[in-house]
Parts: sequence; structure tokens; C-alpha cells
Amino acid sequence: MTTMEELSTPARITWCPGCGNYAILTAVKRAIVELGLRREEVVAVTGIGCHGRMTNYIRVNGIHVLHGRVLPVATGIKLANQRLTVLGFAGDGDAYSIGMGHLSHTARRNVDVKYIVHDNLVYALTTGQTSPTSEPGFRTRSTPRGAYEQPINPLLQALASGASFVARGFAGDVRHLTMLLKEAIRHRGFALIDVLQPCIVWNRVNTYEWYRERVYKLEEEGHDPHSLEEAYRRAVEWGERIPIGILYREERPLYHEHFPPLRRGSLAFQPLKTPDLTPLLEELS
Amino acid sequence: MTTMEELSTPARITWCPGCGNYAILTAVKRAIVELGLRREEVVAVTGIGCHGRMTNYIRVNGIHVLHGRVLPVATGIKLANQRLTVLGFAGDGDAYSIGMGHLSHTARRNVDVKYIVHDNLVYALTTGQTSPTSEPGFRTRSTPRGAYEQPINPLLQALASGASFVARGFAGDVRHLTMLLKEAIRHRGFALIDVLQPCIVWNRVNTYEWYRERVYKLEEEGHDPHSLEEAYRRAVEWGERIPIGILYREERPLYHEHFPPLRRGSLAFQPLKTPDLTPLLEELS
Amino acid sequence: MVCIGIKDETISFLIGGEAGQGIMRSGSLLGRALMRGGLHIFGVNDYPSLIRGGHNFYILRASEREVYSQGDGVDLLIALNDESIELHINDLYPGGGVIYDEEGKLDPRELRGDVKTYPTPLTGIVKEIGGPRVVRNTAALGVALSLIGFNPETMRGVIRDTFKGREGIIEMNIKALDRGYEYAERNFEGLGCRVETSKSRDERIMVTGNEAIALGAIGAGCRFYAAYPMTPATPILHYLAAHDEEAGMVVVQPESEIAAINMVIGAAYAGVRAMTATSGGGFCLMTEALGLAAMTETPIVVVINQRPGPSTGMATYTSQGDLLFTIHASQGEFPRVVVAPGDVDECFYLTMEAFNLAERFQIPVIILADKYLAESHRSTRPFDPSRVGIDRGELLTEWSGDEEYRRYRLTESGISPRIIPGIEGATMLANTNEHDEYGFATTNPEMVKAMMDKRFRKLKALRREIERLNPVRVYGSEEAEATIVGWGSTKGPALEALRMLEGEGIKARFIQVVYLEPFPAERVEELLSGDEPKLLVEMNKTGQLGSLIKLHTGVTLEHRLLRYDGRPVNPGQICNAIRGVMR
Amino acid sequence: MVCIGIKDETISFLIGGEAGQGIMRSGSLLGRALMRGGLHIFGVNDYPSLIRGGHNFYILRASEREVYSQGDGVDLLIALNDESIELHINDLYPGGGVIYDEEGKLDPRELRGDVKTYPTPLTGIVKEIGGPRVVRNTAALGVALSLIGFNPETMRGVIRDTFKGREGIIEMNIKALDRGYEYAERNFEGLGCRVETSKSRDERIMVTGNEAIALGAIGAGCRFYAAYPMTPATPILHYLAAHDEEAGMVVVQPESEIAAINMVIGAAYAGVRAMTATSGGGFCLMTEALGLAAMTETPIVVVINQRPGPSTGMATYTSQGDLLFTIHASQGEFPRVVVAPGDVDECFYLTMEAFNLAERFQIPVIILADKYLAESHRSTRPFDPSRVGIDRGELLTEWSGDEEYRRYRLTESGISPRIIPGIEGATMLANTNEHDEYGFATTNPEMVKAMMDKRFRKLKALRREIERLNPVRVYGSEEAEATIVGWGSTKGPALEALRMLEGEGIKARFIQVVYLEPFPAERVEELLSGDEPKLLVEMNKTGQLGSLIKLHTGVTLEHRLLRYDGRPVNPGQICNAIRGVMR
Ligand SMILES: Cc1ncc(C[n+]2csc(CCOP(=O)(O)OP(=O)(O)O)c2C)c(N)n1
Ligand SMILES: Cc1ncc(C[n+]2csc(CCOP(=O)(O)OP(=O)(O)O)c2C)c(N)n1
Ligand code: SF4
Ligand code: SF4
Ligand SMILES: [Mg+2]
Ligand SMILES: [Mg+2]
Repeated sequence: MTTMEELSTPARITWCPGCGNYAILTAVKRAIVELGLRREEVVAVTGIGCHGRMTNYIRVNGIHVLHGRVLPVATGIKLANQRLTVLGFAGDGDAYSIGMGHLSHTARRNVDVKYIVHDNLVYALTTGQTSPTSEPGFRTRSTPRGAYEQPINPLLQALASGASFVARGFAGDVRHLTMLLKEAIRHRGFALIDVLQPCIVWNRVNTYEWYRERVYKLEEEGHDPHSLEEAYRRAVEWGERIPIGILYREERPLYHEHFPPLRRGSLAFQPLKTPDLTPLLEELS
Repeated sequence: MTTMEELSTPARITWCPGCGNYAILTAVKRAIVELGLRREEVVAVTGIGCHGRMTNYIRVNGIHVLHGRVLPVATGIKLANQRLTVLGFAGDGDAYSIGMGHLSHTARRNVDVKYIVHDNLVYALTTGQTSPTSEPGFRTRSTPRGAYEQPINPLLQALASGASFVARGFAGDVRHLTMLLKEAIRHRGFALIDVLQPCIVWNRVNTYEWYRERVYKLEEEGHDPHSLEEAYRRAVEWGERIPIGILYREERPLYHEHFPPLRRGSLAFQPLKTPDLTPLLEELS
Repeated sequence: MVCIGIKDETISFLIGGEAGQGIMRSGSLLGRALMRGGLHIFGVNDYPSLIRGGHNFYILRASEREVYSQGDGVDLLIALNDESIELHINDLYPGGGVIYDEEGKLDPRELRGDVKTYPTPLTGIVKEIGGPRVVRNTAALGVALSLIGFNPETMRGVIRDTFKGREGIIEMNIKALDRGYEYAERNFEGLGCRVETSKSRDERIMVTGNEAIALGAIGAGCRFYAAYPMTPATPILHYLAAHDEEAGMVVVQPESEIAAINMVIGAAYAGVRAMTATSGGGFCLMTEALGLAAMTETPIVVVINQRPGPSTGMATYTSQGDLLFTIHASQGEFPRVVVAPGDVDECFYLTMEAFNLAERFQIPVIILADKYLAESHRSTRPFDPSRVGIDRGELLTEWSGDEEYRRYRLTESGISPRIIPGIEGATMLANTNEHDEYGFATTNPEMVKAMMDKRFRKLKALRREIERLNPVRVYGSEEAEATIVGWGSTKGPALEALRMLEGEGIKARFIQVVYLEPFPAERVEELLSGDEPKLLVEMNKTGQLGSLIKLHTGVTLEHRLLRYDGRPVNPGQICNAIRGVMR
Repeated sequence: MVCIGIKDETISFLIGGEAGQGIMRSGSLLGRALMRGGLHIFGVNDYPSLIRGGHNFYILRASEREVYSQGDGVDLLIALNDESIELHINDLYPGGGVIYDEEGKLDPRELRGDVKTYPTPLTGIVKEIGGPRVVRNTAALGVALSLIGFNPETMRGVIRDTFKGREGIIEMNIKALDRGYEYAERNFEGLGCRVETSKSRDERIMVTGNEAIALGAIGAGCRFYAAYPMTPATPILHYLAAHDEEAGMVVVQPESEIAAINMVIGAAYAGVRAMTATSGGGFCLMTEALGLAAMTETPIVVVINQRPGPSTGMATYTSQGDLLFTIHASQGEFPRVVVAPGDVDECFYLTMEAFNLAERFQIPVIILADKYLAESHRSTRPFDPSRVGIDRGELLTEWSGDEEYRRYRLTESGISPRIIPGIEGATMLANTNEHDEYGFATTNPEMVKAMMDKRFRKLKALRREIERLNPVRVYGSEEAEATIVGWGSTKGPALEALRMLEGEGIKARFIQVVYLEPFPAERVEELLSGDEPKLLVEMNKTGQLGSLIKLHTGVTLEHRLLRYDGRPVNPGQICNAIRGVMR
């Protein structure tokens, strides 16, 4: 059994003390431990941003990729080796700004990867600019008079794109977040978990306190995660009350199940020998 | 008054005879004529695909741009000169595959451009590959066993992104399409018109006949385009019955209204003189 | 076996018509039939980026000897519409012939008096047999076969194989073929050319550059292919999608080129051989991830089929305008391989080599072809993948070590053994940020320098390996009076030019630079050291290979034949230019 | 005015601490104060890409004479934590001093005996005055000012201006400053350096490269700026967003770099001057649209602030690794300008020139800077935009013609007059496809060639114009015994090196290539024709300017000082290297 210890790395953690990312890191490790996954069978893919350092801090296979490109890399990994548990970590800028297009497509394909978005409603690593999830009026260094765009609603986007598992977590509640992660990993298919992650430096509005006053748990209010209509209704809630928990889940065919060559097992461990091309060449004669 | 004649160009039209694009071209010209727009005040922006030749065939200002990039170019034009009527023309591959991310962002910003998508459910110009709107099972040269991804629902995507005008047209009904175009141009804000456009060469499934058996007009069924919930309900209809018409419209602030420099008029016609930098330089002293 | 053309031992056909009229299909039917008849063939198409309405044509050239490219003119024009007569009548050699539909308005006799004319009731035949308009083409092919005295039975076989399973189509085409053939037998005298079927012949395939690259990938054990459609690389996607089961390959059409290359990197990271293909515009979108592959040392193969730019340019024409871009693409500096095949065989074998180089050196390898090569047909011997074989380099499939695995171990060779994620006892951290041996991000100046040096150390063995792969190939006369220098698809026209020059008694030579990065400077310098006149031939405006040669060897190639209108260089153009420089 | 450092007439401070401790702010306060005191200053920061926890430092160098870069050591170390003592104690010149918090654990005296130490109760002072921990910095600045005998009133003024409107912060900082100052006056002897405020002085501003570029854009009448945040170009976005009203500029943060450049093209097409900025990774995503700008002949300006690659590399460090990429980026071939400013003045004036070149020649212009230049502070004379002025080239604001307007008229100069869409009587068709004079798509070979030739014809006048703009600048001795060759931000260290060498009696010269594309080959060749030893200085691994020089002039620069660990070259390194090559 994997232990929390084994999942730690010697890299010094450089997140600000109090950053919501710590909670996400802990929850991910706990989920791996509690699900009894072997660390060698897990791959973490991270985008660029504060969240991107996850790969430095968790001792599973990791690939730290380009800004916004977590999902295509994760898709490639899953198709090459469907036995791996593939976790993608992205920021709100990463996932919903530059990487937005990939979300719709990965969701509709139902690629069996889990997408954990560290949503702090701001560009943190680049020292505080507006993000697609920034609330209107939010002052940043790129919007000194306040953000003026209507924000992206990630949950709505995921639902509209056909995501088969849509959830929201809160970095102020590690235990709940761990539960969500475990459910997402258990889920057969694409899963988005948008995690409300306080950034204590660049977002002084959406703080732990701000969230604590607002979040409530869907599972405590009898929400039916199998109802798409219900899910849409909950997805637009934001303000006085903010739901966390699983908004929606459904089972449908997995992307990698469509490819005949994968029926023989993972590509990555199929032996590589010079093939006999004769049948193909005969077609051309 | 602009006439249909004046809107024609000497370029030889190279679409296949019977292609749905002809109807779109006609409807656009008619809408311009019927709205009494001056051709010099209209700009057409086209992506890459069969639809992309629109700029060759209509004598307004035009810029034929890169695959998938109609919306950012259109946004730049609108911000530089808000007096122009900016029409974007894209294909389904253009708009919903490579260009998907721009749709969400342009919609949420409510940039005052009109986005007309020639949706033929296939990549036509590149000789027949699957598109994000291809129906499951649709055989193409890139999916010989049939498309296996759940399609993108463009209307749902636009609604989820906060588009202030969402409509669907059909190239088999020029008069109705003209009406939609006029409404979209009159609408203050971003407008998506997804146009069902039969491609007679690469899509032998979703033909004129196929659509004629299925489409019905929202305005004939008492649909309330001001209800978001109603709009969502109509957006998911596809199969036996396919709605055309205006699904949703709402008025909200325009993107270009947020920028103080635009209050002085269009940037493009503000005189350009060497400015006095003294106040800015003093801040640095 | 006999083949006599009007001008030489080759015979050329030009089939012209509108887009959508099946021109390419007819060209390849004819090509395959002649190949099965024992000839070598070369076929090139020319079409605008339109589905209908534009003018298309296909030139098929055949001979008993190998043919490397189109010639300067044609023997027989098969004009399926008036426009084709107008546009191509002057491509005919004096004494050539034109097959055309009686029903057309244009009479070729009024345009040129020195060619033979074969007015045929093509529309009439189609009506008679009740076929679709497109089988006019096949009727015209029947006429053509009769005119050159070629046994139509071979063509019948080709038709049966091509349309296998679609009996109606087969029947209709064979009928049209036979009617055309019979009509010509009855009404026309032969063209004066003669092509006979030989009985014994080498095994041969007819293949495009794209197909050869796709086969090379299959031969190399590539297991993952993701590509966004882009002319002229899309046929690779079509081929692989149609053969994914046989190839054991996952073939994906993702949402963009950015997604494509990032998927490929993901798959390669996870341990499989992976490839993508595109053209220049799509490659632009891949440049950022090319750097990711380099920094993470993930082996990938990228095919670029060039077409004329800038920007969208002309999607269906040819160019060699992306060489320097390809060599320098992406921010920062890193070793990469850029290799440019010159014919279908090289498309196959160099693609196989590309995978070995990528994995052995853990670098991105770019195969740089162009529309002309990618979409032209050639006949050749069946490919033999065992000639190259598979070498995956330092790939660990198990980890016994007591120590922690270090993805970026600082080794003398610069190559750090990879593992396949999922094996027991080790995990692998790949990092887009500069990193230490374990893959953890670092900004420590010594480590940063050490990692950059490590990556560049690979160049030493890489250069040696490339030398071994014969990076510069020389054709023609040892004691050349003139030298042609080029790369990529100009190889075909250059080899044809050598033959023509030889015929004129001029001893010339062609130097083909195959591996362009790392540049085989010594070898090129050595080859260019003679003082015979030299002609640089490229399909671009600025002479990009010329720049590389200047940079790496100091040699300035002053004489240049640069063509940048999207059309391939013709052998005759090269000969003219050579004559020019020899004066 | 007097300024005496330990080593020379400059004085250097290094302020070190953790990320998030306000190190850069303190550095710029000190810089501004010294500038207002009549000195020239240069300030450079060093920080990892982390918001908290990494080590940061800022080096501020000042003198009565102009300072072009950091020196090789520092006079005074202001260590805000133990790590800073550890890491930087050896940067001190013998006889230098270190200010540190009494409460720290490390005693600098145990590390080095030849420096003066100033243990100060920084934490104590902060506690006493009830301020936040970050004002320790200001207390330390108070100590520093006392040690060099600099009047604290100037600093009080700077504090008041910097925190204008935030009275509490001003008060707290002034208190801390004064406490530190008084503590030092009472307890320490001076450092032995002396800096006095002069009364009369030139007007001067303290500005970063980024600010200078932003001001250059405003000065040029740029009306549209779209940029996606990317270190080290983001400060341009911050500056312009904060000054959009004064500048009359629309400032947008779009969803990606792809969106950014395409918006810029849209705005420029519609008739306004427009710019974007990014770093290498973001530029990768812009390469496709760079070609679109070229093909449509839409004038745009793109700023690239380089940082070390490949890939994400090190976001907050410096590099000159993207030169060849920038010159060749995008498929196909087209004229472009690449210009590399070497200091803040050039950042301003060359940015203004960039807009004129872009509009006059209807091409993309790339400004290639790097983190070191973009984020370092320098004092200079206030910029004067009228020195460059605005020249929009052939831009028609009305159309009288009876004929149809032709966007791509085939002119002798290659430049086709543009219109602003919206004017009466004419519409404009721009096209990513190859096109005819009206902008309609074409594949006609003659037209294709004519259009390519038209675009390239611009090069003639462009080259002439660039000659006029002094594309290669020479500093130092006329009869040089040694020559330094470089580009971009190495200018600063090179100029410092010239001074140092002069001090040693070595006559040296620095050749700065400012315009890199089109390359000013003749001028460079002429300048390199002497046989004194020459040293190429670049912040990359492969010597990319060296390659350009080789390519365009045939000259091989064999001696190279190449630094690629993300840190700027130091003047002393250059001097050493020069001494090496002179041996
Ligand atoms: C192509 C590209 N553009 C821009 C950047 C610069 N960049 C680094 S992180 C980041 C966004 C950070 O915001 P977010 O994704 O929300 O992550 P956070 O830091 O908030 O966790 C950006 C724009 C980059 N690395 N690559
Ligand atoms: C970056 C880039 N990738 C790929 C292409 C090739 N391409 C041209 S059109 C097209 C898609 C056509 O499909 P769609 O957008 O639906 O337009 P249609 O032809 O169906 O109207 C593609 C992929 C391109 N031009 N640019
Ligand atoms: S800046 Fe914000 S997101 Fe980044 S580490 Fe600090 S608190 Fe966390
Ligand atoms: S291929 Fe299809 S979309 Fe393109 S012109 Fe023909 S019918 Fe229209
Ligand atoms: Mg964020
Ligand atoms: Mg389409």
C-alpha cells in the first residue's frame, strides 16, 4: 500500500504559506492512498501557473507541460497506456482561458482523465491579472478599473460539452475534496473538478472566509447528480450560495474503447518488432 | 441604397452547384440590402474552409484570415472602429474545433460581432473528415468506421458561454435566414447563427431533404427567446425535430463600451499626432 | 517490353478536366495499369484548393527505365473539357495527340496543326451504356490504350482491384473502357508511340510520398498518430485511419494541431512511438510544443509537407519555403533532426530512420517534404522495413536500481535512459521548466548550464550517426562538368535533367542534401570544393539551402534556379540553367 | 556632486531577501532617491518564478557618470535574511559592508573578515514603530543612506511620491527610514564611500525597458494593445492598462497569444496602430498569424522579451536564444524587420521607429528584447517622441478614384496604398491566400510570382531606410586593439567593459548590431574588416548573431563569450575574455 510519506518528494514547497494549493496537494495524496493506487501507475500532468508545481511535490509519474495543454497531453498518455490513472492539474487561466478549447473536446470524447482545476479566480504566477473566472469588478494589474467581462462558468461549460462527471471542490475542506477526488478517479470517464482555491496574495476578495460563508454541500441537500437539468440549475448558482460536491455524473463509453488496437492491451507494453508489411504493399501493387 | 448588384464581385464562384453556401451568400447580401447598410461600412471576416470564399464573393470590406481565428480578428476590427458592422463567417471545423476557445470568450465578452457558422457537419475543403458536429456513425476519410465522438452542440456552447443572441438557420430557407441575419445585425451584441448548410459532396447524410423533414421554426411554436431555460431546452433538440430560428436574445453591455478611449469615437478615425508625454514622464522622475 | 515516346524512351499523358471529374483517379488507374504492364511510372497532379469548378490535371509519365519526374512536355493529351485543350495544347510535343469529346466546342485543330487529334464521342458512349458522366474518363483511357497499343486486359484488372466490392462501378468502367478502346481501334491510327506489356517483371508498387511516409511509420512500429487535417499532409491521416487495425496504431483527429502534437508528446512520454503530420501553417501552431518535446527529451516525429506561403498561400501547390523556419522553430536552443526525403523510397526509409533517431537521441525529428513529393505517384520496389529495423535506444523496461530513478541523469553521451511509466519501482518526472537530474524545477545557474550542455552533448554521437546514414547523396558523373545542388523533391527533376544532359554529352552531377540539421558540413564542403560551375535548385524565393551552405561551409552558390510559383521545377528548366552556367 | 565607491566611481548595493519581501520595491526606491540626488543609476533584479519563498535580489548601481549595467561586485550588501548573507557575502568588494538584522542567526563576520558589518535591530525597529515586517527594508535603506552620507530627505520625497494617497504607508516607511538612519548615525562609522546630493542636475527619469517600450508605443500613437500575460513582457500590459486613458489606447487581455495577435491584426487592418508583446513561448503561438500579417500586408508590431528556453525554461531569467527563430518564424518567406534595443533609450526610440517601419512598408516588425533589458531600471533623459515622429506611409483616408480600389496594386516600390475601411467609395479585401491585385484568391502562376516579387521589392527601400536608422552602432576607441561584437542587452555590460579596459590602457570597441533583419551586411562587414581580435558576446549557447554574421559577411568570429545560465553577462567577464583573446 502506498503511504502519504512515499508520495512526498524532496523538492522544497514554494507556495505561499496559507495558499489553497496545499490542501489540494494533500487531498490528492490522500485519495491515492485511500484508493490504494500504486504510485507507479499514476501520472500527474500539470500546466503552467502556481498549480503547476504539483508535479514537483508528488512522487508519481509526472509531466509538467505547456500553459493550457494539460488535456491533450493527458489524452495522449491515456491512449498510450489505458492502465494508468491520469490526473491533470490546471489553473483557471490554464484551463479556461488559453486551454478552453481542449476542455470542450476532451469532455465530449469522454477521455478517461481527471481534470483538477485550481481555480483561484486570478492569474497568480504571473503576479495578478484577470482570469476568465474573475468576478466582475475585480481589480487586477491588467484591469485596474475592475474586470469587466462576464466570467466563464466552468461547470456550465463542462456540462454543455458533455462531461460525464462534473464537480466543484473547495480547498478549505480537504476531507470533502478527497472524497470528490476519489469519486472522480473511480468514475469511468472524463471528470472535471473545479476547486475553489484561495490565493492569499493576488485575490483578496474570494478568500477562505468569503467561501466559508457561501459554500454548501450538494450531497447534504439531496441533489441528484444523475439529473442533467438539476445539474444545470446548480451550476449557475454563485453569489450568496455556492454549491460544492458532485453536480453531475453519468456513464458512457470511454474514448479509448473506440480504438481496435487497444483491445490487445496497452500500447506502451506491446512489444515493438519490425512488422510484415506485405499485405499493405500488395494493396499498392 | 446598396443593391444586390453592387454587392457582387467579379470573382468566379467555385462552390459546387447545389452547395448550401450559395443560399448563405444570398441571404447575407439581402440582409445588407434590406437593412440599408452601406457596403463600405460592412466588414466580412472569413476563416478557412469552403465557407472562407465568402470574402471573394461579396463586395464589402473583407479579410480572409487563418483557420479558426475569425473571432479575434473580428474583435480587433470592432474595437478599432465600432461603427463598422462586423460579420464573421466560419465553418464548423473552423468555429467549433480549432477555434472553439474563441467562441466562449467572445460570447462572454459580448463583442458586437455577428458569427455566422456554415455548419455542414464535415470538413469539406480538406475533402471530407469528421467535424465536431458530425453525427456519431458518420463515415469520413478520417473515421472510416464512423465518427465515434459525441458531437459538440454549438447552441448549448454559446448559451453556456453567455452569448446574447443565439440562433440557428437553414440554408434551405433563404428568406428565414435573411430574417435571422437582419435580427442578428440589429441586435446590439454578439450573435451566433449556426447555419445548417448541406454539403452535397462530403455529407450525403445531412442533406436538404434530411433537414426539410426535420426543421421547424421556433417562432411558429410560440418560443420565448427571452427565456434562457426555454433556450436550453430547444438547444438540445436534434433528431426527429430540429428547431431553427432565434433561441435566445438578451441585451447586455457591449464589450467596446468598457473602454474609455472609445468614447471619443472610433479609434480608426482619430487623428494621429505625436503626443505630449510629459505627464507620463514626470511619474518616472 | 517496349516503350517509345515521341521525344525519348518515356511516354507522358496529361489528363485534364474540372475538379470533381475524377481526374486523379483516372491518372492513377492509368499509372497502375502501365506499372503492371512492366513499366516504371511517375504521376503528378495539379489542382486548386476547391472541391468543384477549378481546373485539375494529372501528368503520368512511364518508361521501361525508372522515371523520376514529369518531363517537359507530353505525348498524349486527354482533354475532358474545352479548358483542358486550351490550357494544355501547347504542352504537347510536335506529333503528339489529343483525345477529346466530340461534343466540346473547341476544335484543337484550329489551335495547333502539328498534333494528331482524336475526337471521340465520350458523352455518347456514356449515354449509350447508361453510366454516370465521370466514366467518360475511363472511355478516354480506353482510347489512349488503343493509341499506344497497350493491352486493355491489364487495365481491366486494375479497375477490378481498385473498385473491389463495388460490382456496378467495375462493370460500368470496364464497359466504358472497352467502348473507348474499340472506338479508337476502329477509327484512329496509333499515336506512333508503343507500349507493350512485358511478361516477367520485378515486383513493383505504385505509391505516393504520403503513403510511403505512412508505411514508414507503420514499419517503424509507430503506435500513435494524431493529426489535424491539412493539405497536403491529410492523405497520411486517411491512409493510417484506413489501416489502423493492421498497423496496430491509434489514429486520432484532434481539435487542432496544438492538440495533435501535445497528444503525441503524451503518448511518447508514456512509451510509444508517436507521430504527427501537417503543413507549415499547422506547424506554426506546433512550435511551442516542439520545444516541450526538446526540453522534456521526449522523442517525437513531425512530418511537414510544405506548400507555398506566407500564410495560407496556396494549399494545393508545392514549395520548399519552410526549411530555415523548421530548423529554428521554437524558442531557445536544442538539438533536433531535420531530414528531407527526395523520393518515395526515401520517404519510407527515412521515416523509419526518423523514429530510431528520435528515440535513440530523445529529440524531436522533423521530416520535411512538400506537396509535390507527398502527392505524386511513383512506382518502386516494395519497401523492406528490415533494412532499417527498430532501435529504441536507452529505454528501460524495468528498474532494479536501489537508488531513485533520475530522468535527466547527467551522462557523458548526454542521453539519459528513459523508463516506461508504469514499471515497478520507478516513476519519471518530465519537466518543461529547466530541471535537475530528477526532473525537479531548478534555476540554479550551474545546473541550468549543465542541463543545456547535456542536451547539446548528444550532438556528437548524433552527427556521427547521421554521417553513417549517408546524409549527402551524389548522382551522376564522377568527373562532372557541372553540379546541381538541391534537397527534397527537386531530386526527381534533377535526376531527369542529368539524363537529358548526358544525352547532350554534358557530364553533370546532382548533390542532394538529405539531412539538413545537424548539417553535414564537412561532406558538403568536400563535395563543393571543385571548380566546376554549380547550380542551386530550390522551390523558394531566397535559396534557403544556399544560406545553410553559406553558413556552414562558407561556399556561396551564385547560380540559382529558384521557382516559387507553386509549381515543381521541370527537368528542362534545370538543363537550360545548367547550359546557362556552363557558358 | 560626489560619488566614490570602493572600487571605482560607481557605488553598488545588493538588496537580498525572500520573494514577497518587497525587495524590488526597495531597490527602486533607492534608485529613484539616488537619481533625484543627481546620480545616474542602473538596477537589475534576480528572482525565481515563484510568488513566495524563493530568493530575490536587486542590484542597484549608481554614479555621477552614466552607468550601463551592474558591476562585478558590490559595495554594500543589504541582507534581509540569512540566506542573503550566505549567497552574497562573496559579492562584496574587500572593504565593503553588510547591513543585516541583528536577529538573524548568521554572523557575516564568521564568513569574511575583510568586510565591515552593520548589525541593525531591523525587526526591533519595526516592532517599535508597529509597522508590517516589510518596512524592515526601509529601515535598512535608512542605514544605507547614513553609511554613504546621503541626505534622507530626498528619500522621504521618493517615498511620498511612490505611495501617494496611502498616507499610513508613507508615514510608516518614513518612520522606519528615519529610525534606521538615526541608528546608523549613532552606532556606525561610514562605509568610506560618499554620495552627495547635487543641486543642479539634468532632468532625468528612471525607467525599465518595458516601460520605455510602452512609452514608445504611446509616443507612436499606438491605439490598440492586446497581450496575454507572459513574463517578462507582462509589465508592458500593466503599464498600458494603468495608462490607457492618457494614452487613448484600448488595452485588452485576451484569451491567448493567438487571440492577441489576431486581434492586433484586426485592429491594424481597420486602420489603427496596434501592438502585442510576449516571450518566446507566446511568440510560438503567434507565428502563424505573423504570416497572416505578412500575406495581408497588415502592419503590426510584436515585442518579444526573451527568456531562457527551450520550452518554459526559466520564466524570470534572461536569454538571447530566440534570434534566429524570430528571423525565420512562420511558414513561407516574407520581408520583416527584427530590431533589438540595447538600452532603455533604444527601447523607446526603436519602438517608435518600429511603428513607422511597419506602416510604411506594411510588414510585421519585431522588437526583440530580453528579461535583463525589459526589467532592469536605468536613469536617462526624458524621452522626446518628436525626435522620431509619426509617418504612416501610404495610407489613404479618402478614395476619389473612378476605378475600383486595388489593395495589392503591383507598384514599383512593392508598396500598395492602404485605405481605412469605412471611407466612402472603396472597400478593401485582404487575403491570407495568395491573391491578385484586388485581393481575390488566385493560383495563377504568373500572378503568384508577381505578388511574391512585389512583397520582396519592398526590401530595396527598406534596406535603405534601415541604413539611415544607423543599424550598427559603434562605441569606444576608433583605433581599437580589440572589438566586442554583440546585440541587445549585452550593450550595457559591454560599455562598462570598455571603460574598465580603458582603465587598463586597452583600447577596445563595441559593435552593436541593432537591426538584425534585414541584416546590415555591408556595414558589419566593413566594421569587421580590421584584424584586431574580436570577441562575440551573446547570451545563448550557439552564438546566433555569429551565425548571422557568418551567413551575411562570411566572417567567422571565433572567440566567443556565450553565457546561457539565465544570468546577464558581467562587464568583468567580458574584460577577462578580451584579455584572453589579446594574448
Ligand atoms: C503560452 C504561454 N503564455 C503565457 C504564459 C505565462 N503564464 C504563466 S502562468 C500563467 C497563468 C497563471 O494563471 P493560472 O492558470 O490561473 O494559474 P495560477 O498561477 O493562478 O495557479 C501565464 C499566463 C506561459 N507560460 N505560456
Ligand atoms: C492551422 C490550419 N490547420 C489546418 C488547415 C487546413 N484546413 C483548411 S479548411 C479546414 C477545415 C474545413 O472544415 P470547415 O471549417 O468545417 O469548413 P468547410 O470546408 O466545411 O466549409 C482545414 C482543417 C488550415 N488551413 N490551417
Ligand atoms: S500566489 Fe496565490 S496561488 Fe500562488 S502560491 Fe501564492 S497564494 Fe498560492
Ligand atoms: S464541398 Fe461541400 S461545402 Fe464545399 S463547395 Fe462543395 S458542396 Fe459546398
Ligand atoms: Mg489562477
Ligand atoms: Mg464544415
